[in-house]
Amino acid sequence: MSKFLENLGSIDRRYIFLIIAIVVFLPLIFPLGLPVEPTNLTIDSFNAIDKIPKDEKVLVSFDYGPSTKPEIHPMAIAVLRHLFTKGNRVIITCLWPDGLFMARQALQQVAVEEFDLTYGVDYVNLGYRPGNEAVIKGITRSFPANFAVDSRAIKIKNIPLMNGVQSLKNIGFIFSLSAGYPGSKEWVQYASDPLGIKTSTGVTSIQVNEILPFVKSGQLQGIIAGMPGAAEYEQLLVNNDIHPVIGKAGKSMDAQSIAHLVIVLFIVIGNISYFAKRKKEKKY
Amino acid sequence: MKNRGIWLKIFLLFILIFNFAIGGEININVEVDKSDAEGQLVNMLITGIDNTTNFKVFKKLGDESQWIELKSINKLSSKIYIKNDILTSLKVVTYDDNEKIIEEAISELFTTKAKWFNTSRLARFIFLLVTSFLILFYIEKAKKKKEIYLRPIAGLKAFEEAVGRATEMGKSVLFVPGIMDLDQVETISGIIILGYVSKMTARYETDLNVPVARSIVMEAGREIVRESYMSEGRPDQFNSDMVHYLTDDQFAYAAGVNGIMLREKPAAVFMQGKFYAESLILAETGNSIGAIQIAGTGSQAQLPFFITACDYTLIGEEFFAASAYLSQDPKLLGSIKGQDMVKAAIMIIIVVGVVFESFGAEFFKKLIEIG
Amino acid sequence: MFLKRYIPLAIVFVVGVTMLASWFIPHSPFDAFEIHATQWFDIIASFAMILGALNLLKIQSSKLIHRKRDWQYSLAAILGFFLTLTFGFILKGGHFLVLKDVGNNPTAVVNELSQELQIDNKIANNIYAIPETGDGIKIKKQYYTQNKAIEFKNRLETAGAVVEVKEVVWGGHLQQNNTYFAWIFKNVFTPLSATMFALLAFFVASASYRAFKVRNLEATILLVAGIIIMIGRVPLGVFITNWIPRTSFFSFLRLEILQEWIYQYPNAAGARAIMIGIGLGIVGTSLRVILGIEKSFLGEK
Amino acid sequence: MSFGSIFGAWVTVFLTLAILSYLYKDNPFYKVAEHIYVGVSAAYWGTIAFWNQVWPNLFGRLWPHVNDPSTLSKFNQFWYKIYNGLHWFSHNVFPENGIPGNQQQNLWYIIAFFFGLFMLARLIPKISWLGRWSLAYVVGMAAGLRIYGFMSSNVIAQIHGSILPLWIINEKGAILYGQMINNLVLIVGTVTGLFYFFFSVEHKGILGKISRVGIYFLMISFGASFGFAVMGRISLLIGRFNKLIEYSHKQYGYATLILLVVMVLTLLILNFKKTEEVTE
Repeated sequence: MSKFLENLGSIDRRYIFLIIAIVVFLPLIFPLGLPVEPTNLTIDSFNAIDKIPKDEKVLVSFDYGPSTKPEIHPMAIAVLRHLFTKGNRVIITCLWPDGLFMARQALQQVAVEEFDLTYGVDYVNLGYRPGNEAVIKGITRSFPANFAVDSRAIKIKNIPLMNGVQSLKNIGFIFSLSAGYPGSKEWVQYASDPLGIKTSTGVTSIQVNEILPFVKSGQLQGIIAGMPGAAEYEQLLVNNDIHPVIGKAGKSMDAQSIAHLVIVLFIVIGNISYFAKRKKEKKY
Repeated sequence: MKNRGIWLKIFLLFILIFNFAIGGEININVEVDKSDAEGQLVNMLITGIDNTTNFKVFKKLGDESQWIELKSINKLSSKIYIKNDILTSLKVVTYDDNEKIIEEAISELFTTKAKWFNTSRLARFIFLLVTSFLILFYIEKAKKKKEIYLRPIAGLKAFEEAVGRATEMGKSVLFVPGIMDLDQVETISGIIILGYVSKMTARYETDLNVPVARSIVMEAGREIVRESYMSEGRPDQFNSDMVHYLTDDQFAYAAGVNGIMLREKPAAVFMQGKFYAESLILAETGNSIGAIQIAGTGSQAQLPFFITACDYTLIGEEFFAASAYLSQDPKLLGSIKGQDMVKAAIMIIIVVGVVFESFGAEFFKKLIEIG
Repeated sequence: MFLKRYIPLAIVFVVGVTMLASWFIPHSPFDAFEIHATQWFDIIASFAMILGALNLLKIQSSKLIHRKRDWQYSLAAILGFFLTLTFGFILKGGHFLVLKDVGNNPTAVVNELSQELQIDNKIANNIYAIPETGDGIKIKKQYYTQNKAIEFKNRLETAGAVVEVKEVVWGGHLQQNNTYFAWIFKNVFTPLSATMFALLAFFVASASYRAFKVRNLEATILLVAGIIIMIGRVPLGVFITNWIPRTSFFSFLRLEILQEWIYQYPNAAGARAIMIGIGLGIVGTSLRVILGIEKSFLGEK
Repeated sequence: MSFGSIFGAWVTVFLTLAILSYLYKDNPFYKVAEHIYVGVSAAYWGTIAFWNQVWPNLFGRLWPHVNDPSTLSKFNQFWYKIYNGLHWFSHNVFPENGIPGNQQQNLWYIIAFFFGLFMLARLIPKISWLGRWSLAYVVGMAAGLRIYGFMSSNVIAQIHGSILPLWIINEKGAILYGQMINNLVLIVGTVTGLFYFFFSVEHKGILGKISRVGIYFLMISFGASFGFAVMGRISLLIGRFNKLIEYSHKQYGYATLILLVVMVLTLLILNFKKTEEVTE
């Protein structure tokens, strides 16, 4: 037994690679359906969106690209589902150039295929504008000055949904799907703080602790944190009968949880074998 | 409170000294105060109204006819950005609840001029002067043959040992100067360290392989390696392809270096420079071939990976101090001593600041904020 | 001697001091200095890339010519290099059609179009409106080869439309769809980068297996902090300490709360010390470089 | 599905699996992928650098597009004659009458042009020393540029952030012990951590103990970063596997499955051959 434990310490790392590949790959094909328990952070984000009055217009900003799609895109889908179920109308902007493609994909899936909503009445995609935080500063004063046309090149004054939306002041809630700069931080600094509009966000795991202080101070209503956060949100949609099944993040959570667990197990095994070896060395 | 007054006076004095633009007199109702640091930032004051309601502020450039709405405010003063050297005027409007104009006031046309010193960066300027002074002072002191003690750093002692081991085993030494270009100080530091490593390989007659990710780094690397081989009297051993280019791309470079590690199996791997996510790929591959690995970087996020996968890691400032350690040049040693003094000053500032802050005196922290 | 040694040192000093001064002088010409200086650097770096490319080709082709070990693979590198260069400067792709007029039978044109690409009502309406507005419409679909585009043009012309074949401009071909360069980006460059990136997941596992050992106090602290963060952030962590009431005095022991505290305080403190050290290291090195104390990178000790 | 996309899917899958095969060991598939990657990416970034930097920012500033060169000043008429030479060299890259775009002419960029050319002087041994001038410019610029940024954000901003009160009372008069402890941890950690970086004193006695405490804080910081990295990296791997699963469908001709089987078989055969060679 002790011999076995010692040998574990010098195990060929390719076995570790193989095990990681298997524990990530298998749950993707054969889901286990491990329970996802929503945490306070995610519940707060859910409630913040749930409390938005039905007649308020919501601005959703797509500030991420393909490289962080696995983490952020499921949040986009879940939040859009939640908003459309409640009957809120949604205005979409993009601060990242590739955010436009992400927004198109998400809208095609949720607004067109699942909810069959009317473009320009229930939702509008204003598209990407360069300028980072300058765009946010701009729309705190005027939408038409910054978005003369939407992403389909329709003049903004011809869009029914944009009637009466002069600037961000006419928006009831902001949600930023953010993978870095520009993103949630800029929305807080240039829109939410000066105008007092309620704002919430979904971010990548690497960013969480940078944005968390804004939640603690109340500048943000909530935060959806990385792929696990997205999974919890999907679970909340199921729990509240908003959407029948969990989405991509929830399905990936088996893989994520098991991979973390396996890595921790590796660390534990490594230490056991380390102790076994040290004990033996002490004996001699 | 008394203290604060003195500091305020000193601060105002500085502003006066560095303020070259002359403020002009403006309008009855809207005043523009241009005494701020940068030319393009003015302070707008609304006078003649006592109660603070909501104002809208507009701006017009001299030759344009349209007023541009800048912002809504509800106080009597506000900072406004304008362009230097262009005639500008400001307009303030108050509204009633039905968005009807109650009153409006327009300032006179005025211009601002760019300043020759940015007073808002004064604290940084002073800090820079003090830092430079301390470093230069200790360099001068070191030149006068005053012995300077530096504590040992394990990673730096291991340099010679690693090259020596490669020689014994008849294998090569691999040097990775990071993945960024020479416009990063970390890369410059890495190249300087390459100079010392190449001196060792010249002395031991060991093969040196330096794959680089940037062409400029390749040129700088060649200069320094050639010089090392010359100064060690082994120009015959030098071959300019020791320092060779792979590709500018982060992960393609990592893949290429991986290939070199797997096929050449160097006995010593030096990773000294600026790294990003590829650091772990390089360090793990180096580890798997059993090479002695010595890493050094100022890329904070990559330090944990180097620490877990390499034999020795030069952490942050240690990496930048390496050239002084390796050269034992008194001038460089002196500059390290100077840096230590700056660190001591920083600690004192923090501790004093904490004391003031705890007693509710906020001016000390504000003083740093100015810069 | 003078040209080779002193002029470079003088350039370092003058450029360094001017750059530094420009941070404190908001007056022209200094205020625009940073933008231009970094663009000059980008231009120099771009020229230098020619040196790098020649060096890469020299090394790979010498392997090929002398039939050194693994010479076959050098062929792949050289071919890949020239193929991409061709797509960057000689062969572009990205041909598309501009519909100038729809003729007498717009429905036939729209039908013909809808066989080739998705047409929604809005686009169809715009097409029907061409005779009135007189504006041509750019058809979104792009083709690698001109022949394919002409083939489609002919089909539309038999339906009565007036069509023009165009191609994306040079310089714009880097980001457009269906140019050869974009194909290389999407199908060669992106999967290679993404997979190398994904390898990290494996290495992070093997590194933690090997390195996270309770060797001494330092290593133990590293291990504990790492594990708390790792578990505290996934549903599993919440599950493990769910028995601690959320509102009790001991709620800080809940893993998800503990990991947050560790990140915000002890971790931030350590990171801050390293940051200040790095900052001082860079300031010190830069000063030594500008003042000419450190000059070995110019090939001189 | 066009030929371009299906062929693209096969190439994508092949390259993805080839890189992953490296986890097993160095093998011909990885070698091919690695060499393609190096070659393609070198040309890729070269192309990007030319079209995004040199073309608009250098040539575009030296010879911006003009509608009618004959209306230009005498000097500029001569100046654009030089451009005509470039136009003759390549019509694609240098279109008639200057580089399109909206750059203003800025002849200072001639200096940058020369620094660039000096770099190329490296190819001619006799004047290769000119390259040092370009190197000197780059190094001088880097040093001057970085000092301010790092001093400001890495040093002064961090000092500012570390000056925190150790005695906090809220509006209602309650003492906030929790926040006080947190601040203390931050301040002690920062200061002791800095002690570790003292080079010119021996780390013995009290100093040694303080710097030891500093090391503990550094270790917590390393551990925390490591833990974070694990999470993000696994999410990315999941994304990559999802792509492979997508390409194993029928519409892409079962690309993943077929290539996976082919590669595994080849690796097995190669492995078998090798052991045979060894045993012989």
